[in-house]
Amino acid sequence: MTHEQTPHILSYGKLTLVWLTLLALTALTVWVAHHNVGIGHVWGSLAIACLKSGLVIAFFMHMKYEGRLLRWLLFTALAILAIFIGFTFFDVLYR
Amino acid sequence: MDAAHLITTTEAIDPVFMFIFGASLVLLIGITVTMMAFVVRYHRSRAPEPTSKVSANIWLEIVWTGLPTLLVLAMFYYGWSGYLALRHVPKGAMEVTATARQWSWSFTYANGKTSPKLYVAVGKPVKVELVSLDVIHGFYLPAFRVKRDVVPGMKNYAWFVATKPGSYDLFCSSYCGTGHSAMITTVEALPEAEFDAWLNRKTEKEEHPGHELLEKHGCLGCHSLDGTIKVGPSFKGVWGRKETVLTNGAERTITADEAYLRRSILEPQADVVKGFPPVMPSFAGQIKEAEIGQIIDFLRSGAAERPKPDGGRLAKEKGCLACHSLDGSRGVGPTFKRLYGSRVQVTQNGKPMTVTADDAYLRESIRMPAAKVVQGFQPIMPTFPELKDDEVEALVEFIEGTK
Amino acid sequence: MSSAEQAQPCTEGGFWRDTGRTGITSWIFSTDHKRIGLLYFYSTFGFFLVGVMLGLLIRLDLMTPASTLMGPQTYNALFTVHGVVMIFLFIIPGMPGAFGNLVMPIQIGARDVAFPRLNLFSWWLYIIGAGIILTSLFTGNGPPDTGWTFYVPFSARTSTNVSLAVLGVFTIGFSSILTGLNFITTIHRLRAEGMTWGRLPLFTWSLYATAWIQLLATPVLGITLALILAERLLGTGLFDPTRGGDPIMYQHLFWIYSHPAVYIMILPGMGVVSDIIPVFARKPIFGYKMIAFSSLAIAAAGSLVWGHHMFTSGMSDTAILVFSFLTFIVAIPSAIKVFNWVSTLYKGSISLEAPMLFALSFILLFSIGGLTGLILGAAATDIHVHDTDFVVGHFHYVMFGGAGFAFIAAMHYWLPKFYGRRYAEKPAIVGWALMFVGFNVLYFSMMVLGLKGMPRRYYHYLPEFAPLNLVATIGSWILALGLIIMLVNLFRGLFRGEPAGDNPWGGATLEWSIPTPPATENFEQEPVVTHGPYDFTRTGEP
Amino acid sequence: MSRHRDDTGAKLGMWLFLFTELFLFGGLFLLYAVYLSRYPREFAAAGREMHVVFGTANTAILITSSMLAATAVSAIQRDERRRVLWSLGGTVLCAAIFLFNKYLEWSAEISHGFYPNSPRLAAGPPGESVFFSLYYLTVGLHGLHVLIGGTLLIWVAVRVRRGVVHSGDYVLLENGALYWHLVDLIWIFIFPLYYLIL
Ligand code: HEA
Ligand code: HEA
Ligand code: HEC
Ligand code: CUA
Ligand SMILES: [Cu+2]
Repeated sequence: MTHEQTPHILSYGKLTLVWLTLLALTALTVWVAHHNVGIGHVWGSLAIACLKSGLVIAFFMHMKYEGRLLRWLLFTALAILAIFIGFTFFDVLYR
Repeated sequence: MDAAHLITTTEAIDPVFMFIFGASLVLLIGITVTMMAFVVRYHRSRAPEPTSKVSANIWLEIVWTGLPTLLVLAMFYYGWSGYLALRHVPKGAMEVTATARQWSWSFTYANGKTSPKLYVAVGKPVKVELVSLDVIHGFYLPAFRVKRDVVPGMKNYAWFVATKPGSYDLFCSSYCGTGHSAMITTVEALPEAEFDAWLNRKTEKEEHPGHELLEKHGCLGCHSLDGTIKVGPSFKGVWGRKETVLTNGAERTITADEAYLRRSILEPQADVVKGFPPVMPSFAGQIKEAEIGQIIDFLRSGAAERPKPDGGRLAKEKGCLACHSLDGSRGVGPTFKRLYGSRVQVTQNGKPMTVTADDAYLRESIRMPAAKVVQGFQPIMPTFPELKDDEVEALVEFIEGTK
Repeated sequence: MSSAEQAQPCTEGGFWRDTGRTGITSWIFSTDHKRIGLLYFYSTFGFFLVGVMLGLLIRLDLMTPASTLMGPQTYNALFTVHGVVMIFLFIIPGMPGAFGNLVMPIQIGARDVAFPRLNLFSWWLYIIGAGIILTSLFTGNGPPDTGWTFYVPFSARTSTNVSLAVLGVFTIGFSSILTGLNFITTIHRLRAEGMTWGRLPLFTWSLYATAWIQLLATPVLGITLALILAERLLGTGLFDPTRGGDPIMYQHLFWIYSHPAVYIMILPGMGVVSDIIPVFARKPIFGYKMIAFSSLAIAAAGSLVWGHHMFTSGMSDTAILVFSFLTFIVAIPSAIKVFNWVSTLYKGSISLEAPMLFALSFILLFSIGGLTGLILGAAATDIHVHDTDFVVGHFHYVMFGGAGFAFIAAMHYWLPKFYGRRYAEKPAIVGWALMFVGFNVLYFSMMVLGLKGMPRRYYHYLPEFAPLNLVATIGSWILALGLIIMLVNLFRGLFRGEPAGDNPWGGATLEWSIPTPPATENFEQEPVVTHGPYDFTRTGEP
Repeated sequence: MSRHRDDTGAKLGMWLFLFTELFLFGGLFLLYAVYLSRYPREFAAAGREMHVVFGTANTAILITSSMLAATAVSAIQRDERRRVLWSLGGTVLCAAIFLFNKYLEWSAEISHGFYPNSPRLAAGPPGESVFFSLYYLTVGLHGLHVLIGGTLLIWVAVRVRRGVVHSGDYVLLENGALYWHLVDLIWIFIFPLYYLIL
């Protein structure tokens, strides 16, 4: 069952690059927050946060190199979480 | 929606129920009968070996996925449209505010009048605004198929219309603690003229204002006036009573004086009477200073002991009327109508005899129902050991009055 | 005819003695899935008996309109503890913990679950949580009195021992999560060669679907309960309307877990029934794929309908529209299952032994429970029956008549395999008949009461409800009698009965292809599966 | 009879566990979303009381620690044990700095009278007290995870040193790192939600 496929090894260079991108995105989100007042920017910062977490998941957590199963499971879990939060708004928004 | 075409809440809900119930019943019977038929027909004694190996049929699956889908969609639609009727309050509905608290109801009408029962006019829609002062309660009128939770901090409402005069149960449906099941009252539907008269009458009886305040603030939901222990200690004889209380967990004995009573209302947790749960909410900010004075005055006057039990109410509450009618019809037990003073054929210790229904007889019948059993009836009346003597008196008086 | 030989329990062989280890520590520290399964079985079943006694006391109190048996506070604690014990200590951990552990690894041809030590840890968490809950009954200001739903603001205010009870439930939630995690990994990774997804027994399929709910919904319960603790201990006020909180949000969070949880209770039961019916009809299950698929569909769709518990709460009408609609959608996969079970009987060769009787009555009782669920799911009718005895009737039909009867069916079906001895058939059938009758007398009366308007969680009630309540109480005694007969017969049989043989029922799934009782490692060598789980022409071979 | 190792299974198990963590925090994010939509102005006002500098610094620290944890995994795959230990040490150090920062930040906030049920919040508008209660619960729970994750990584490091975890069997390190990345992930969302809502 456990056919040892050779694991994919991430190079240090790539890790550093991802790290720098993450730091840059952090700076960006702080900058945006200070120059763009208003509730609309909640969505902006969330988008940046999603981008950042996408990077962490894909590279640091190796999801990019995992099989289809894990990716599907992660997608399902996130979708269900989104539904839990989203459906609550059928109540909250229309009350 | 004009009054002529008014659909009552009951009329909106019941057909939905009949539809879903009917469809379900048909399905259930179908499934059960099929299952039983198979079990009998293909029992191993008749069918020693299986006669088919078929293990799937796509058409059957499609049919029994598709048909139920259509059926449930119909149920959903019907259920939803019935629900909408509950949400659309007819124009011109009378507005009443129902205030729920642990564990009593209080109803406030447009002119400021309050009452512990909900009075409404027959044929006139009522919109009830639901307010809770503490936890979640439930405003439930089974007769009108109406229910809505009473949530603190939320503006919920319900509406209904009574089409016949009468008295309808009003329950607290949402669990709210120790006194949940005691948090019941009634809707009194009166003909319109009577209702208007009631609404504009100043005070119902000549009551001590303190007594009214106790009712209004829901004190009587937890404290009785007649010595029975409800959630809290009874007010009967509270003035000057020696109490063992827990102050910060330490026991001490105090005498109930003005300062103590005041503190009990404003800071109930400061001294908790031993043997009672510390559940009384503080009324600080809710009761005006002058009102506290009136309440204490009422408690001091000993008036708490005076109010006489109401026989008619007892007869209903204790369930007498479940078996005895007031209109002369025969129920599980003999009717109360024109009972007082009449000649009754009874059996005592197996011997038939005739007695006159006087006070003594009635008292005995309530206290020891099995002693003399009216002929033609089963000896099934229960005893009511919890009735106090004055309550029995009140019941006897009530029976006397049912002409 | 009891020879000395027969009085010996058959528990000499297989995993009972294999390793030479005996004594209590060989159980409570064992990582063998069968031993852990039995640990779960005895602990959950023990709590079932506790819950059942509490249920009996509830009925005793409700026998007459104004009971003198106990005070209101006692009664409120009673139904709270009854609900908590039945739900969190019996029915949620029971089926996956006991029969999932006992049977599932064997059914897929594995030696054990994927993480045996984690499995043991789950059981310990369960026991610790149960211990905390029991402690909460006897310490502090007395047992919790909130109902099993712990609704705020009441649960944040009552002075009873809610915090400790909530902590216990929290711990048990963790145990449930770990079981789910373990099962998913096991089913993905440890299937024997040839055990394709299309050959998984339906019980295993149902556990797979269940495990996903356990995994994804339970953490929400965890945080919800943690918030109650925070509310009580730190005064966070997140649900306190006087400080900007919203009590309805608590209900959302609670039901996001607790509605899917009802499918944690029923899905394994459906799996048991799907495994039992073909065996006793000697015919392959009808619509294998649809039944397997509908388990997943129930798990998925069932996660989207939580709002139907809140139709009267003051939630928005839009939400009621959506949740009522979705509720009806969940009914469809359940209907598919029922129709396929009944069709399996067609042209079979049916033998009515105890497991089959319980399985068939499961279909009937679950259908009644489920169909009353439709009345609850329709917005209009739920308004009238919400928080009445009708709901109580509904959920006892699905939980006891459904999941509970399935649990009992599983006991009769599988325990002989693990004990090596079986019970007597006649008393089992008498017990079944009494339970079936008593059950219906009890809960049907309650449903009628609910329709007439009797609210639930009522310590006393108006006299107009008296006659039916009396009937219901009498029903509970009949039910109790049946349960006692059933139990005495079953356990007598397991220790004293006839030897069961390797395959007493003629089953075709893997657990029937190995010796009774199974050896510690289950299989001498890893099996290579060559046929489906309901191919009765080839029973006995893998 | 020896059971053979199933690294893929172990990793699957870890991911499943991470899902549960996600849903645990999910409940708090749900409440956040609901209360934000109900009290946008109060949330903005309360958000202005937060110390963005602390938040930003801690974000950078966690991202760095996450990178170091990923480096440790790459290093063990190449059998560079010293580098593994250094990276893990760095990760744990970052965790410690993070917690220390939190301590400073919380002390400052508490001394300003912001904590659940505080008199200052009780006097303010309802939305603000909701914001701070949520903040303390979410960040507190996250801090607990930092603590657990740090401890876990120390334990893993010890096993690496002892040679129990090595280039042929390093799933423990992989799983430890996965857990740590989750801690980072959650913070990536906490940071804008609580610090940058202006
Ligand atoms: C094992 C547990 C279990 C199961 C399986 C179910 C299954 C269902 N439940 Fe139940 N439910 C509970 C346990 C369960 N429930 C509990 C514990 C409560 C109360 C909690 C509390 O407040 O304390 C509750 C409460 C509850 C409510 C809230 C009531 C209220 O408080 O007002 C609702 C409302 O929609 C509901 C609906 C349903 C529906 C639609 C199903 C469906 O899944 C049922 C599907 C099944 C069928 C439909 C029957 C089988 C099919 C056929 C016979 C074929 C024909 C059918 C069709 C054509 C449709 N349930
Ligand atoms: C699996 C779940 C489950 C099961 C099996 C049961 C079983 C029973 N329940 Fe259940 N009940 C719940 C789950 C369950 N309940 C839940 C979740 C609630 C809601 C709680 C709440 O509102 O918060 C509830 C609420 C509830 C109420 C409503 C209380 C109220 O609203 O006021 C009532 C009332 O009659 C009741 C009665 C019973 C009875 C009589 C049984 C019968 O099964 C019991 C029958 C009795 C026996 C079968 C006894 C026989 C056995 C013995 C005597 C033991 C013999 C001993 C040995 C052999 C050692 N229950
Ligand atoms: C929620 C139930 C509840 C309500 C409502 C309630 N009380 Fe009480 N009360 C109690 C309980 C329980 C006690 C005993 C424990 C204690 O002293 O706090 C008590 C004690 C008292 C005492 C002390 C009695 C004694 O024997 O020493 C007084 C006086 C009192 N309440 C007055 C009132 C008044 C006046 C009101 C209404 C304005 C009221 N209560 C409303 C539950 C309640
Ligand atoms: Cu008020 Cu129940
Ligand atoms: Cu539900």
